[in-house]
Amino acid sequence: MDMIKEFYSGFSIMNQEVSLVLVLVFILLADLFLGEKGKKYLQLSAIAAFALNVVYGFTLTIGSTYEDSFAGMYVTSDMHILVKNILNIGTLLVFFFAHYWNEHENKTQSGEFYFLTLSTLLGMYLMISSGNFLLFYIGLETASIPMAAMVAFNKKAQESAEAAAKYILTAAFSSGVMLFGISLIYGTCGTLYFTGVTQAFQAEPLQVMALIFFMAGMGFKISLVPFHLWTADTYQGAPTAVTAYLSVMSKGAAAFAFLCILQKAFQNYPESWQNILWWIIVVTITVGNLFAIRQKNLKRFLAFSSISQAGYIMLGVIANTAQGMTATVFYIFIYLFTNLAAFGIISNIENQTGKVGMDDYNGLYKTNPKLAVVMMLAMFSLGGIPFFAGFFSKFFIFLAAAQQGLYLLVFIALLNTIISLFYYLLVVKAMFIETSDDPIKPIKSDAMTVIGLAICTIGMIVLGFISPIYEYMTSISF
Amino acid sequence: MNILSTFVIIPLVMMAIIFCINGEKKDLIRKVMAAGALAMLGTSVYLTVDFLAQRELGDTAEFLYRSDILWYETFNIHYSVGVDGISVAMLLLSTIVVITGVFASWGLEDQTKEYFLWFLMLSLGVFGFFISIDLFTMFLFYEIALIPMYLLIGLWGTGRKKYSAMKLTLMLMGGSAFLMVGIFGIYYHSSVDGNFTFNIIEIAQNHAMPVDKQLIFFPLTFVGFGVLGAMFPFHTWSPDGHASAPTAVSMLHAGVLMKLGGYGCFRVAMYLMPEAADQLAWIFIILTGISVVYGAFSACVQNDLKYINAYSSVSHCGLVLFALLMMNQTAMTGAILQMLSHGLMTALFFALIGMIYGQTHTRDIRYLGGLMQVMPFLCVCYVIAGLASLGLPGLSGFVAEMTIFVGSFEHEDMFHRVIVIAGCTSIVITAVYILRVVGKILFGPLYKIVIEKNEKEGSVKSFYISEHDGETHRYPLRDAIWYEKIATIGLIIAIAGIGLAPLWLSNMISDGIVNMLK
Amino acid sequence: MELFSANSIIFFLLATIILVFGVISVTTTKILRAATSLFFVLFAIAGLYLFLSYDFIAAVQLSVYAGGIVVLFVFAILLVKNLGEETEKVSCQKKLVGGIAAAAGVIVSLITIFKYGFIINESADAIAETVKMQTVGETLMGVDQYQYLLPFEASSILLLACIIGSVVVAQKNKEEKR
Amino acid sequence: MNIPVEYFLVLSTLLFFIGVFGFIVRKNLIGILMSVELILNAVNINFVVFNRFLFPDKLEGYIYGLFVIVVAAAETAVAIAIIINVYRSMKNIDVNTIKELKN
Amino acid sequence: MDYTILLLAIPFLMFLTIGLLGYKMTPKFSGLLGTAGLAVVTALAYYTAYRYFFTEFGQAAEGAWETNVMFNFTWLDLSNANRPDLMIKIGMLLDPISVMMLVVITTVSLMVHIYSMGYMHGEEGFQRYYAVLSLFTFAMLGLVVATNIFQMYIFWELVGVSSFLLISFYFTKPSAVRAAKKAFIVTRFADMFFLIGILILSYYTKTFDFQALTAVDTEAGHATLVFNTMGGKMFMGLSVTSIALLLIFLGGAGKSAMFPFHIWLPDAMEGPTPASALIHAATMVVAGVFLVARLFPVYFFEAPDVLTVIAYVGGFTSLFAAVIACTQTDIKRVLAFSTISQIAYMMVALGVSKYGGHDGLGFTASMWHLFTHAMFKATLFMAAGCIIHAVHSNEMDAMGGLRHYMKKTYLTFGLACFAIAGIFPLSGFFSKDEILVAAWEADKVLYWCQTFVAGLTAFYMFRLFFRIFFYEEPKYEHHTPHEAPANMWVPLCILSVYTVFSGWFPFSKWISSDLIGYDIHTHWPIALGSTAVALLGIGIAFALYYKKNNIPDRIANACNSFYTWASHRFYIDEVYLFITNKIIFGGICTAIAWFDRHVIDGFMDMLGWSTNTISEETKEIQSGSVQQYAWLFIMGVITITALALYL
Repeated sequence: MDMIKEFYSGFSIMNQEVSLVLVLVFILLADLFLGEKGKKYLQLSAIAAFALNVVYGFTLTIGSTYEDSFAGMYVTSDMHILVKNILNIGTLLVFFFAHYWNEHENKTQSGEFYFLTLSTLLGMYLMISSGNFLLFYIGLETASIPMAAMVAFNKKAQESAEAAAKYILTAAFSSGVMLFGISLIYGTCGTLYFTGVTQAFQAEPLQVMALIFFMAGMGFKISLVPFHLWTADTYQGAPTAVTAYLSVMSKGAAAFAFLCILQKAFQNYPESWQNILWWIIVVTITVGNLFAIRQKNLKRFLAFSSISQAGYIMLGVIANTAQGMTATVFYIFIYLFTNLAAFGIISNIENQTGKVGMDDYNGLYKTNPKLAVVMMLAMFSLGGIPFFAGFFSKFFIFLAAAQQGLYLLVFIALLNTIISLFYYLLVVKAMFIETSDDPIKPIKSDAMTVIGLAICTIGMIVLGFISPIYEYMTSISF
Repeated sequence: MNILSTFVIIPLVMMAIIFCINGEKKDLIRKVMAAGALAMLGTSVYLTVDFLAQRELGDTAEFLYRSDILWYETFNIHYSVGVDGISVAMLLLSTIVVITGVFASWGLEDQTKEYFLWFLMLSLGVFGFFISIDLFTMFLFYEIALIPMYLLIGLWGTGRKKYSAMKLTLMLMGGSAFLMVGIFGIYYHSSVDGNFTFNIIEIAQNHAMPVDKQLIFFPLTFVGFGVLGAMFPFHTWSPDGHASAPTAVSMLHAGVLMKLGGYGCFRVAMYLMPEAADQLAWIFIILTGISVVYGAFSACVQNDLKYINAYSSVSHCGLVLFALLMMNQTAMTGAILQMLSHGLMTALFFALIGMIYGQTHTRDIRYLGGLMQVMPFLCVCYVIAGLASLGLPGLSGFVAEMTIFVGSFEHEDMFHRVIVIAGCTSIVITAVYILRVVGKILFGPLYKIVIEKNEKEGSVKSFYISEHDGETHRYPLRDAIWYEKIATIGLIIAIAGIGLAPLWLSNMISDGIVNMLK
Repeated sequence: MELFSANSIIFFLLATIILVFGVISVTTTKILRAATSLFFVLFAIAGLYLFLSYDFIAAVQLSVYAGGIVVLFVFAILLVKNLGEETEKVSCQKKLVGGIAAAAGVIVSLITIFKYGFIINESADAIAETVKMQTVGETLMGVDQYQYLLPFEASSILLLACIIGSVVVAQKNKEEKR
Repeated sequence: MNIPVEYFLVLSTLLFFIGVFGFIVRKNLIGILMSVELILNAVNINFVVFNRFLFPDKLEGYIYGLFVIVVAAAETAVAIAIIINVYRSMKNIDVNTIKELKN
Repeated sequence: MDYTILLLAIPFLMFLTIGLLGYKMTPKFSGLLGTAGLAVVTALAYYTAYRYFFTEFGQAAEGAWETNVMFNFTWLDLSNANRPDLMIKIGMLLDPISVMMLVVITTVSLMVHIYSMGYMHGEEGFQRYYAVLSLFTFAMLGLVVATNIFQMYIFWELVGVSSFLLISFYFTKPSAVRAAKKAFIVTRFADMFFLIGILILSYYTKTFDFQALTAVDTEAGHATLVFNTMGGKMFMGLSVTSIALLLIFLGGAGKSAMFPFHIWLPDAMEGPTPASALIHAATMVVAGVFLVARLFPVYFFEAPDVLTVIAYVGGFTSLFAAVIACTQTDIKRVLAFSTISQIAYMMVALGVSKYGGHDGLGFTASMWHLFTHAMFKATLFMAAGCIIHAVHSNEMDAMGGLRHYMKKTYLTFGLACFAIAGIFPLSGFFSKDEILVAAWEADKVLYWCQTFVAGLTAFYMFRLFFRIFFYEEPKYEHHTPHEAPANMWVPLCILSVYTVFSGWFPFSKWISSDLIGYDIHTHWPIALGSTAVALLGIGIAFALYYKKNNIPDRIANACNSFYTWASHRFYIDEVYLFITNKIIFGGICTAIAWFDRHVIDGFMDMLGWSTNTISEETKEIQSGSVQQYAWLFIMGVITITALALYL
């Protein structure tokens, strides 16, 4: 008994993972036993179970220093917990927005939807908390392979299949590239534990090359240019709920994991990756913005927007400081509410009318004022307009980058915000200024969507003003 | 509670109230707006009086009514307010323009509620900017003030409104990109003991920013604000933006928002980085000097009334920055006076142009003539505005311009004095384009206007005849109605008030300048 | 090294097989032939593992890859009708572009690799020739450092999710069926 | 055992880029997937070789190789499912048929 | 501060009252109100003059005239650490010339107020007219009593604008609007030089104050402050003092219509005639003379070269204007050119004057001529107003033989003509005589020139006189001309009293360059000479214009091209028009506007356009082909590696 206890004591600090696994098991069982008739309760019970998990997550704390288990395989800290909680909130919001879709179009497979989503969430947890490249790799794959299946969920649409194919192929390819990098890191450092890599990493050419291969793999997840090309196609083709999930959770988790690894494993030679990241950021923001301008499909449009947002997130990573970490997490936090609000509305309208074109949104304010206003808030927040939360997160992340003297980078990023503002305003323009002969009919949103949008709206408006959140993040960042 | 915070709270409360009112009750909304704007005006008047009284009592602190709430401890960001004479003057200006703007847009029927909500947000940003002494909150309010412009112009504007709104917003945001980098630079290089601060006063007191850093960040900050201050060559948003904006928005934008630029240049760029300002002034003096003359010359050949006025604004606002860069008390006082003066008279101009345009549906001076005979009130007001603009003594423009010229000319350097002389030519050119408009559209014989006298009823009706789209339109013309009169008379009183008794104002302002120059 | 020692001959033989069949598998116009070549490659790699005296991983390689994945490929190819007979013709341009990328990659990587002096652990040969199954098992199931219980558990979730995912994706739309 | 580790690396690198080449030029989706397998196998060779020659006292690379095989299997399974799905909706698995989403 | 502030306050209040509330008043009431207000002001002005010249109030210790500052409050503070005293003050400075100007302004203004009651009767905008008249009076009074140069500039601008408003009184007439614009812009252009002059002056002296500026050290022969601060400073090879004072003179030249800024004045006759009488004949246009007189010590001691320039500009202008006056047919134009010519006379007088005692004769003469000219020119204009009122035309052709119809006008006009021609014993004789004496003493060329101009003046004035009142009577079709009503001819008569007698005032006792009175006496040889020339001019005019004949035409034909040039005012207007329209508007402004729209704005648009275009053109990168994505992916990795490691 004692042996078993000792054996499994490693799991004792993995509260969130364990509870999430419990939720997974619950959903699996519920899906199994509820049968056809009970299907409608399945969703509610899944959401409820997960909501419990979310609440539970907030009760956790372990202090601001690292804790590890499995002898360094798994690490955690308050920051990790917080990031997981943030991901939890996002996932819950996605569930709210996906509810209508699950009920109407994805009726038969809603249980699977929840299961797959949560298993990718678990993968993200592991990815974030890993202390070793192996666990990291497993986590990353857990977070991406089932996602491919989710992208293909919409079986009626060819687009969905195509998006899934592109996603899985690129994912496989990029994980191959990343593994090549990891293998070289192993070969040159002699270990795959981050702590060991820290000591062995000397910024030798081969090590830098390995690092670049590794960064390419991460770049795929975060969709940094030039590893981003799958993003738009997949986002466009995937069911909107999945797109929302991909664009926020997948990206946010990967960004945070990337930050942790860079700051942990490669901390001794930061300039070896900062110089590379500098260019990647410039290109990412610029290309994301330039490509977004021409988009007419809102999902595709948001895909490119999210690419450039990823570039902004990387500003906190390149800062390589505790402040940078705080800013990054805060940015992800705000970005979550903002982007999910946008996707919430898009999915709401798409579900009920099937329209996703920007021109379809012409005159939306006349017919659906509330949706239009929330969408506008989201656009402004994404564009970094005060007093919406996006302004604060952008300001802080720029501040973090500027602290390292990266003024030129910040300046380029800021110039890019002009372009980004341009296309965000295009959406606003469509909704408020343009008129349409065939506007979207007034929509009656379902309760779940309303709740989700309300949360997002409050988040967008209020979060910037509540400084304790940021203070808390500062206190737990490292 | 701090009196300054009311400037932020009143618009917020009003936004909340108006948000709750049904959009159909337009009259109620207007009344709420008028009441709120009046409250703001009252507050600012009270503030002015009280400020002067406190100064009278010998309170020599640089900023009065200080209040400070810690906001983001990590970055040492505070919600920190305080005013000196300059801010008080700007607040007074803003409230006057806001209330007249409310009256000028009284007749707006299309989406009144939304219009006023955005309008309030705009004024919120403006007020917040003027009371802030924390760079972060300042920047926050600055950006708050920018974005409503997009929708206000895009939705309620005229002409190429979508293009203009976008251009204006993007260019101003471009400016704020420069500005933001500048603010970061100030933040990170201005601390003595590693405690970074956004507080302007502390930064100024520390005076720890190395000159080589100043030389990098001063131009960024100055250009950042300069874009909003319509500095050549970043002014091109102004003609298009103003031409397309609805009346009250033009008023508020040219009257107040553009002042944010000048104020920011002064309060942030020059105040915090004096050495760089001193070393780099010549570049910007040349640029603003060009603005002054260039704007005036451009205005001479425009045909759209609003374009004329927009270019005139370029010229006048150029004078503001020009004088600021001269870095002496008199010139800077003049610059602030010019901000006030330009704010008021350009608001008046735009109000009048809006009122005329509302009836004739054209602003092209080639197609207007003899309006004095059909709308004497508006035209007399227009003449007064014109006279103020060309610097007639007794109206505000003269006070400001003369203070600027005398002050600027005191510069020890011959180069600067020669530029001042070049700048002086603008007063002639101003006269040219103002009189061109006055002579063409107000005076002179009737053009495209018919006056029909109905003998039976004894009534006189006049119409503007316009041909477009292959049809002949008859637009009835009338003189100003009550709310238009309130708006214009209010502004004229302010203009004449400054013009006739400028001493208290200039003392109040130079008081702030003296503190700064220390 | 001695060019004609037994070891090197085996190595070169395996390497040649791997590379030649690798090339065939990506260039052949017949998809089934490609699958066959792939099988040989995987087989040779398993041989390589054996050659390095890691027999367990060689076994896994054989069973999972050669036995599982390749079969899966073949099934898939056959499932997708007619594709077995179809030939693909790849345009020269595409080949050129791909070739450039591959060549550039090879050059850059190899230059970098050869710049790095790998130090072969002298004790490499001293360590037991084959890794014992028990060691592998303990490593997989242990909780200490260099033991991998957690990834092992995690991969079970991954596999479960993948199975469910594949089933969901591959099964025909239920509504369609009705 | 006296074969330099670089030889193995040459082998794995070549195999890796053969896989890359295949990924770029194959027209058939399944062919592309096969190329991915080549890439993963190249990586595996690396892991095993490094473990064997450089760090033989721990089984890190060895275990990593095992997990890569497992994950590759899972990945392939999902990928093939998706390809079948593509085939079902487009009656074709030519890579050129999945070019609808673009620009 | 005492009652004197009312001198400024009353007209200003009148302006506000009539201007703001005028539309509620009947025209008659507003006119009466304005007139009554001005009557009070006039009374105060006369009382002030009395007090100044005849009581101890104006007497300084050594028999000189006191300079009294009645009040002087700070209007705008321009001081700073370097210039603690630099303030714009509004005050009242009473010295002989300002007191004299008070009298001139109030007198003429009152007359015009009364006269206008009749002349403007029934005009639309009657109240507006009176409001602006009050504004003008206020501004003009403020100008002359200015304690500092900046106060003068302030009121200088104000008179300019009231002039603008009065010229454009008939604002529906395009020609009136054009004339008003022209007047304003030309004077504004000159004012700019004035301003720059002030700036330079104040930069060095650190004050605007007249008293400080004109403080003189006669021993050393310097204007102390100016000498100390500006003496010896050079800019581009010229003395800074000279530059500043020349610029200030240019300002004065603009207002006083000296060549080449004279072009606005003839056109300004588009305004109502009484306004022309007040502004464009008697008061405002002499502001430039007054300005130079005010700063005379500074000019004399510190920039004598500028004074010479002034003298020659004056001399040339007087000749030039007189020649043009001979060819004009519009009676108001003739009077306008005559005004230019006469003001130039005053300028000449100042230019040739020296400082102190009898040396300062030119100064005295200038002021004296200013006074007398104001009176007789106002008379002439108002009489012309009566005539125009009677015949409804400005053109000489519409007139002739009017002596039968308008006796009083005929008489007053005749008197004024004799006065301007300088015929003994009318006022013009004395003042003009002293000017010629001063010129004789200083510069013979100018003397001969001015004497010739005196003859020309006599000629063109009597040409006008004969042409109007004698000559051939045209057909008065609509109605026969009749005498103007009493409220028009009474002011005429009052002014003619001044015209006749003001020559006998002991001006040299009162007004002198150094504030110390002295005696003058008529210099008979010169007086006789000028009278002879004047009589010759009258004679020629009589010969040519008493009766209709063809001699004028023949003369005109004989010197055809010169006549054409003169009657077209030597095409100066056309030159200006060319410069403004073609060069400034057509060239500079259009070019700048084009530059702004197409280059600066075009650049901004280009940024947007190119961003969009790049966006569109890079579409192909996102081709939808997963293999291309992979290619870019791997190439990205390879490129980054290559760059990071081998660059």
